[in-house]
Amino acid sequence: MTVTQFVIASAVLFSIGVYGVLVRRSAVMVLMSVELILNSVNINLVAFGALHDNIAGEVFALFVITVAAAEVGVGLALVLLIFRNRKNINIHEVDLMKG
Amino acid sequence: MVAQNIAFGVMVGIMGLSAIRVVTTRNVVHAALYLMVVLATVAGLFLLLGAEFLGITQVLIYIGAVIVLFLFGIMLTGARIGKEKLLSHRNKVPALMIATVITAVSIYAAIDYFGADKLPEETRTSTKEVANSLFSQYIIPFEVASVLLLAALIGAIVIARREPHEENLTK
Amino acid sequence: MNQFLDDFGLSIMVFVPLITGLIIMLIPRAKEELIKQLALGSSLATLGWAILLTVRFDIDNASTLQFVVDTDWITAIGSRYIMGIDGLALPLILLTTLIVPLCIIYSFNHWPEPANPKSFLTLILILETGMLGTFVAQDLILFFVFFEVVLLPMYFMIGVWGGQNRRYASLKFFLYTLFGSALMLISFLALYFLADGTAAGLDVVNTFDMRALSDGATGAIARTSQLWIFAGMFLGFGVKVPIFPFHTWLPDAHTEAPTVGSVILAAVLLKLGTYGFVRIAIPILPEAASAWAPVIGVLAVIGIIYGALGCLAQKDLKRLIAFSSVAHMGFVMLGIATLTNIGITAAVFGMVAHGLITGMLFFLAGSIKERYHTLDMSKLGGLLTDAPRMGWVVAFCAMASLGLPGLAGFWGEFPVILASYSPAAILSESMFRTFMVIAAVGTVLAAGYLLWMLQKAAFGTAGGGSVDLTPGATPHNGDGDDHLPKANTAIKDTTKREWIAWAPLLVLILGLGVYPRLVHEVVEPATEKSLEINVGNIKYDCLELSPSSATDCFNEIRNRNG
Amino acid sequence: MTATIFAAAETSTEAAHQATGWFLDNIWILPLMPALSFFAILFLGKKMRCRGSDPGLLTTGLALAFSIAAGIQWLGSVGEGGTLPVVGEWKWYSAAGFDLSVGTLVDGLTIAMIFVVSLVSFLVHVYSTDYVKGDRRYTHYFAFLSLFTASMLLLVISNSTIQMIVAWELVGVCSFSLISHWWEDKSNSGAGLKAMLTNRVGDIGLLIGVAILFFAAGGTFSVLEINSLALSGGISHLVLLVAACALLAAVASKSGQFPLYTWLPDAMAGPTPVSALIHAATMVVAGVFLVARLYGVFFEGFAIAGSSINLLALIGAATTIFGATLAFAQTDIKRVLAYSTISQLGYMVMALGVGAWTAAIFHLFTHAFFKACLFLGSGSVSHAAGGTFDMRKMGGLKQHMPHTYKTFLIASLALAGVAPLAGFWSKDEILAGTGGWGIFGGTGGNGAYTLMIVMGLITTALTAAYMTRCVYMTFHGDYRGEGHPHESGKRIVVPLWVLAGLATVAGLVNLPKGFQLVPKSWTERFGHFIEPHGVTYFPKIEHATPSWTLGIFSIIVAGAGISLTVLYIKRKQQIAERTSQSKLASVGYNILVNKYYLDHLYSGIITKTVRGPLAAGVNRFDKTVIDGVVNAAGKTSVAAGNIIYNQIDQKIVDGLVNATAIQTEEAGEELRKIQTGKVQHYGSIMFASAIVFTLLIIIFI
Repeated sequence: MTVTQFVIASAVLFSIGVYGVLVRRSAVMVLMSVELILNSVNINLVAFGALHDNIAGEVFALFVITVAAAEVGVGLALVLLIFRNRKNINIHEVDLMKG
Repeated sequence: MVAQNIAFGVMVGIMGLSAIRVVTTRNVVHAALYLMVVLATVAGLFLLLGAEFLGITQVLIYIGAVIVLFLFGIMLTGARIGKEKLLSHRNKVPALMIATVITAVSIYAAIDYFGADKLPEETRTSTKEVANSLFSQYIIPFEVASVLLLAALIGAIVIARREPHEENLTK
Repeated sequence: MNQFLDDFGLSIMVFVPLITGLIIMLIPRAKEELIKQLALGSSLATLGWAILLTVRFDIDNASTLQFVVDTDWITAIGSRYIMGIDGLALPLILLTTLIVPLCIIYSFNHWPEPANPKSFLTLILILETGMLGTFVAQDLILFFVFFEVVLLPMYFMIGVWGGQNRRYASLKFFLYTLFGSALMLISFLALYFLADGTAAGLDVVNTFDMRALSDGATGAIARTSQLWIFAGMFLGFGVKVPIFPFHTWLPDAHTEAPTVGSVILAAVLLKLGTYGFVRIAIPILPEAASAWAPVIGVLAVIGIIYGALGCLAQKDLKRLIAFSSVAHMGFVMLGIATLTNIGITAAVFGMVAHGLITGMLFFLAGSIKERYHTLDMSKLGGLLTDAPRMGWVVAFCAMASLGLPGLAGFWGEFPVILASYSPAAILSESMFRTFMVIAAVGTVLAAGYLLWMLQKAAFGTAGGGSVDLTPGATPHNGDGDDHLPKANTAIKDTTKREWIAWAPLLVLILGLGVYPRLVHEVVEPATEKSLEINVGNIKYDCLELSPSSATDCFNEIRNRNG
Repeated sequence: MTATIFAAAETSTEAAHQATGWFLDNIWILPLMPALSFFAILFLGKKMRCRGSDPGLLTTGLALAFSIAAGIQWLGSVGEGGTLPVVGEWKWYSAAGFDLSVGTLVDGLTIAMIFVVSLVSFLVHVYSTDYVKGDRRYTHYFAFLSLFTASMLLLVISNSTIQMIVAWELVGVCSFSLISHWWEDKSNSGAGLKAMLTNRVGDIGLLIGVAILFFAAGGTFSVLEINSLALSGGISHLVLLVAACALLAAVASKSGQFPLYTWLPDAMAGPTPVSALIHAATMVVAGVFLVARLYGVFFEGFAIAGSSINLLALIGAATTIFGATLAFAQTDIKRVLAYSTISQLGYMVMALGVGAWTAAIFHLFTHAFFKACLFLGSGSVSHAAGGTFDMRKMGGLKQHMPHTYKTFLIASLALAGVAPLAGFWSKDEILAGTGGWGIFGGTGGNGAYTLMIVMGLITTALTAAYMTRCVYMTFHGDYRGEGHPHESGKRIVVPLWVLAGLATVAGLVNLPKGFQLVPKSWTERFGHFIEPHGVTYFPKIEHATPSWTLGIFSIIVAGAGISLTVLYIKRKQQIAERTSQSKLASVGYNILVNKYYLDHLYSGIITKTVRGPLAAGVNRFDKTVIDGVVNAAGKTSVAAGNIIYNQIDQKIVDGLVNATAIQTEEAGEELRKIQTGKVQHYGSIMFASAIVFTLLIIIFI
């Protein structure tokens, strides 16, 4: 096994996640795509940790999971709030920041 | 080694296909389920890399908790259980281009930099090692993470909670 | 106790206002009394602490840094937390710690619109930390941080509590100074990378430590690089001073700022720039300073004349005082440009004197505006009739500002004129003698606009009118008062609160005028040291040589280093 | 620095000895007393029953006593071989490479000056308690009188140039605030402003001159050191010349010399006692004092000895003629006196310019008495005539106010130079000192300033004439005013008599050298005690021995001036009588004609005197050219200020700043179109740029 194959796998997953973030209309779906991206990062972390025989990679992957969990929690709460106020969760319509 | 490579190939294949389905399917619930598959294969990859604690954590937290959370989210936001037409918008081309280029660039970079770097034969790390490291060297980040979780917990409640007068209105 | 003072004295002095400011932020707005007392108490405590430090300050060694703190700060970029004060900083620190409580007292119960004392006081206290920090910092990055900390509170003070045109003025102030400090930062970075103290026997290579930099770590820098680095600092400090032609932010900022803001701006903020010249630019880059001195001198005398002419054209009292600052700071800069001990000492004195006098004038302008609801000089007049005490205070300050001997302003002007008759040998004597004559003409113009201001504001009657009295006709007959204008009873004379805020300034203006030694004695040794060129243990006197031998002298330093 | 350094270097038979005395050593108390009085009046004055006048009276009285005591001690310690001055010195501070010392310097000049200042100041205080009684700013008035006295005394006892600057400016400020005492009227505050500004113009010269001398003398402000160095050749002649010219500007502004005298007549807007004290007797002679004090610098700088013309003498001579002719054109009695003061100050400066140092100081001394007397007298007159100073509204006051008349007459005669009153002696001394002998015989003097003696004699005649006119218009003829003239009170009359008495006898203290009617030991007493000799800081001056011819001639000239004017007036009256005789038909008509005639006569004197056109011309020159230049300079400054401010500052300099801001804003306007507010657009951009950066890193690293 080479580290390259893991990195490539992670790159693919990352790109798919990016695609999802960019095209999905539903906020929930965007959050799911973000999960894909985070997972791709985790793969990288663990792979490099294995390569350098360093435990830090794994530990940080753990932290990423923790943060991801928190992010999903808060993110879904926000989505819920948006839904309650606007009756849909289409992020394309949330453009109050328009300059 | 061959066995591992075969396992890797199978898992990455499943992961890739499921991931594509996650971002393309028109059914929200299906998307969540495909996501579960992706997460499971990632957990497999972790095991393949010898990170057993992480793999288990991945299963427990992601599949056990996060997916459930998503499903709750889907239900509470009144998404249709079934096919939906407008789950994605139409400007897919630029996004696709960006994604492709990212893939290309990353793959190029990976091959260019780590082309022949073999992973060590023995990459297994025990839960004990992880725990030792986590509770000595990384104790402060660990505590910070716990505070973060607490903050996220409270924050989510505060954000999502209905104000009392809103409840009155609904009654 | 003494050890404690030596180690933590400066840090406590600098950060007490900031901490109080943060505490005030946590107190609910409704508890206004508590907030006010806390703010006043902490600023007075800072003043007391500064006085304590002054008592402990060893005046016989005013040229050496005292109360030095030197610990790690941002190790990644080699910046350290170094503080210390010497004779140059001490008077300015005392000035700052004095002005802030006076400002708080002045605005007690009497906040500029839209009141909100909580935010106002917090800003003032943060401002105080920034100003004090700038004066004590001995590390370029630390200096820069404090220098910039000052900007924001002042921006808000003008932008929120200012006059009609406040948004324009505050933005202009902010952007202008930021522009200057950006270039200054580049210069600091360049110094960091080019510094090399090994030849001077210092154990530093790349450093932001001002002490090392002025002790020869910059000796090896090529002349051209020195010139460019100095140019950056020149812009950074020059905008703050402000030197002509970078002065246009000043009148706008002053006109729009609330009274207290103007006072702090004039009394302390402008000094940050001149202090930078004396503390950083000249000791660190003496060669570049000698090359730039004629430019500074030219701009300074232009400033003197230009500021005075500008004053003559003003209709607004505050704007007039603001323009007079341009002229006065011109004197300070001319003193610095002479690169002589007399000149720079006079410049530091001029800073203190200008702080006291112009601060006082802005206080007065604020009080006049409060009473007459205008600062348009064609509508003012008769202050001496309506509020005689305040009228005399105005006259006193005008006299002090025009450089009347016996009051503080004189010692910032006359020695400068003296010094420019005989500048450092490296500079062109005839050029600076021309400056001397022009500066002397500036004193006449100063008398012109200040007396004109006095005539408009204090003499005559309100509305710029005048009573037709035949000179000497019967006013001694007792019934002469009948045809004299009656005092406007709606105008209150100086209140107790104003007296408390003003008295220390007035006493100091007189006191320093009669006994300038108070400041000179502390400043002079430090100035002398700032003009010395030391490389390790060897002292060079390049500034005291004729231009051609000075070049050799500087080259010698470079070769020694290179 | 002790005075021993200045011990006589010359080989005198008897060495100069050090003067001593408690009062001389502690002369610093002198200015301190009125200074304390100033603060007392300032802070407590309004609460006192006297409303602030008593502290002033008390301290000036004490100062006078102190001065007299100091004078006696000085007289007692003057030796034949010369006297070293008493020097007290305190280090004010020593920093930044220059020692700044303040101190006292007591020599003959100081003694003469403190006596004049404290005496006139005391008398003016007494006079003022009556004169400004009931004024709304009575307290303020006395406070500033005290401050003025303190500053003036500080000036005359100072031993360093920097201390002189301090006092010089302080007297200027006092002058400013007292001129604009009735500031409700804009013309008064305008006059104050003009005075202060003109003086500031001169101060440029003072600051520069002091700076030059400071460095030329090797970093000292000490008057004695500077003078000694200048005289011993320690400072190059060019430097001295430049310094002297610079200082001359200060002298011209403070002492009302051509061409900076225009402020002085305007300064008459102040209360009359102030005019007497500040603008006649003391402050305006500060310039003369400055020259006298730094005489070493001027003597060497202008190369006074052995020359026949120099700038100092020329300016003095020009001023004296200008002042005297202008005095004819005035109808305001105070303005007549003001121009007369200018003329007399010109005399003093001219005397210094020709090297007649003692004569100049002597004239300063006598002039203070008779001019103060004249001013106070004019105040008394105005008091009687209902507050006006217009001579056309006076006349015939002789009967109503005999004391004022007599004192005024004595002082006028003294001013006109009628023997044996004070003015005669001092004026003749100056004329003799010019050494411009030619026709008159006589010996000595420092040079041959023929031009100066001619101008001096012309001025003598003019002075006599305009004073005659002034006295006639004020006191003779019929009363033309509206008030009810009456003699003033005791507090006004007594000072007048004191001054008149001094004006009578003061001349006798310096009988000329070689005056045969008295023993030799009676002559030149003033010079003996006042002029420093046997010291290195003062030049050796050749004293002139006047001739009888000169004395008699000058009396004749003065007499001619008086009698021509009187004759002129008389002749016109005879014409008037003849006219009335030929038209006896109606008494009423006659009275009308007489009245008309008198008015006509006075206007005739102004416009049709022999020197009328000249005076008018000079007046015109003064008003249009000199004053015009001042005004134009002011206006141009304001206009330049306006132009610079409106055109350059606001448009160009500020414009550049604003242009930058506008550019930024426009760029922002364009850039905001990117801000759609849609998260995914931002995301696309972010990821796209991330790729670009990654590519860059891959390619370049």
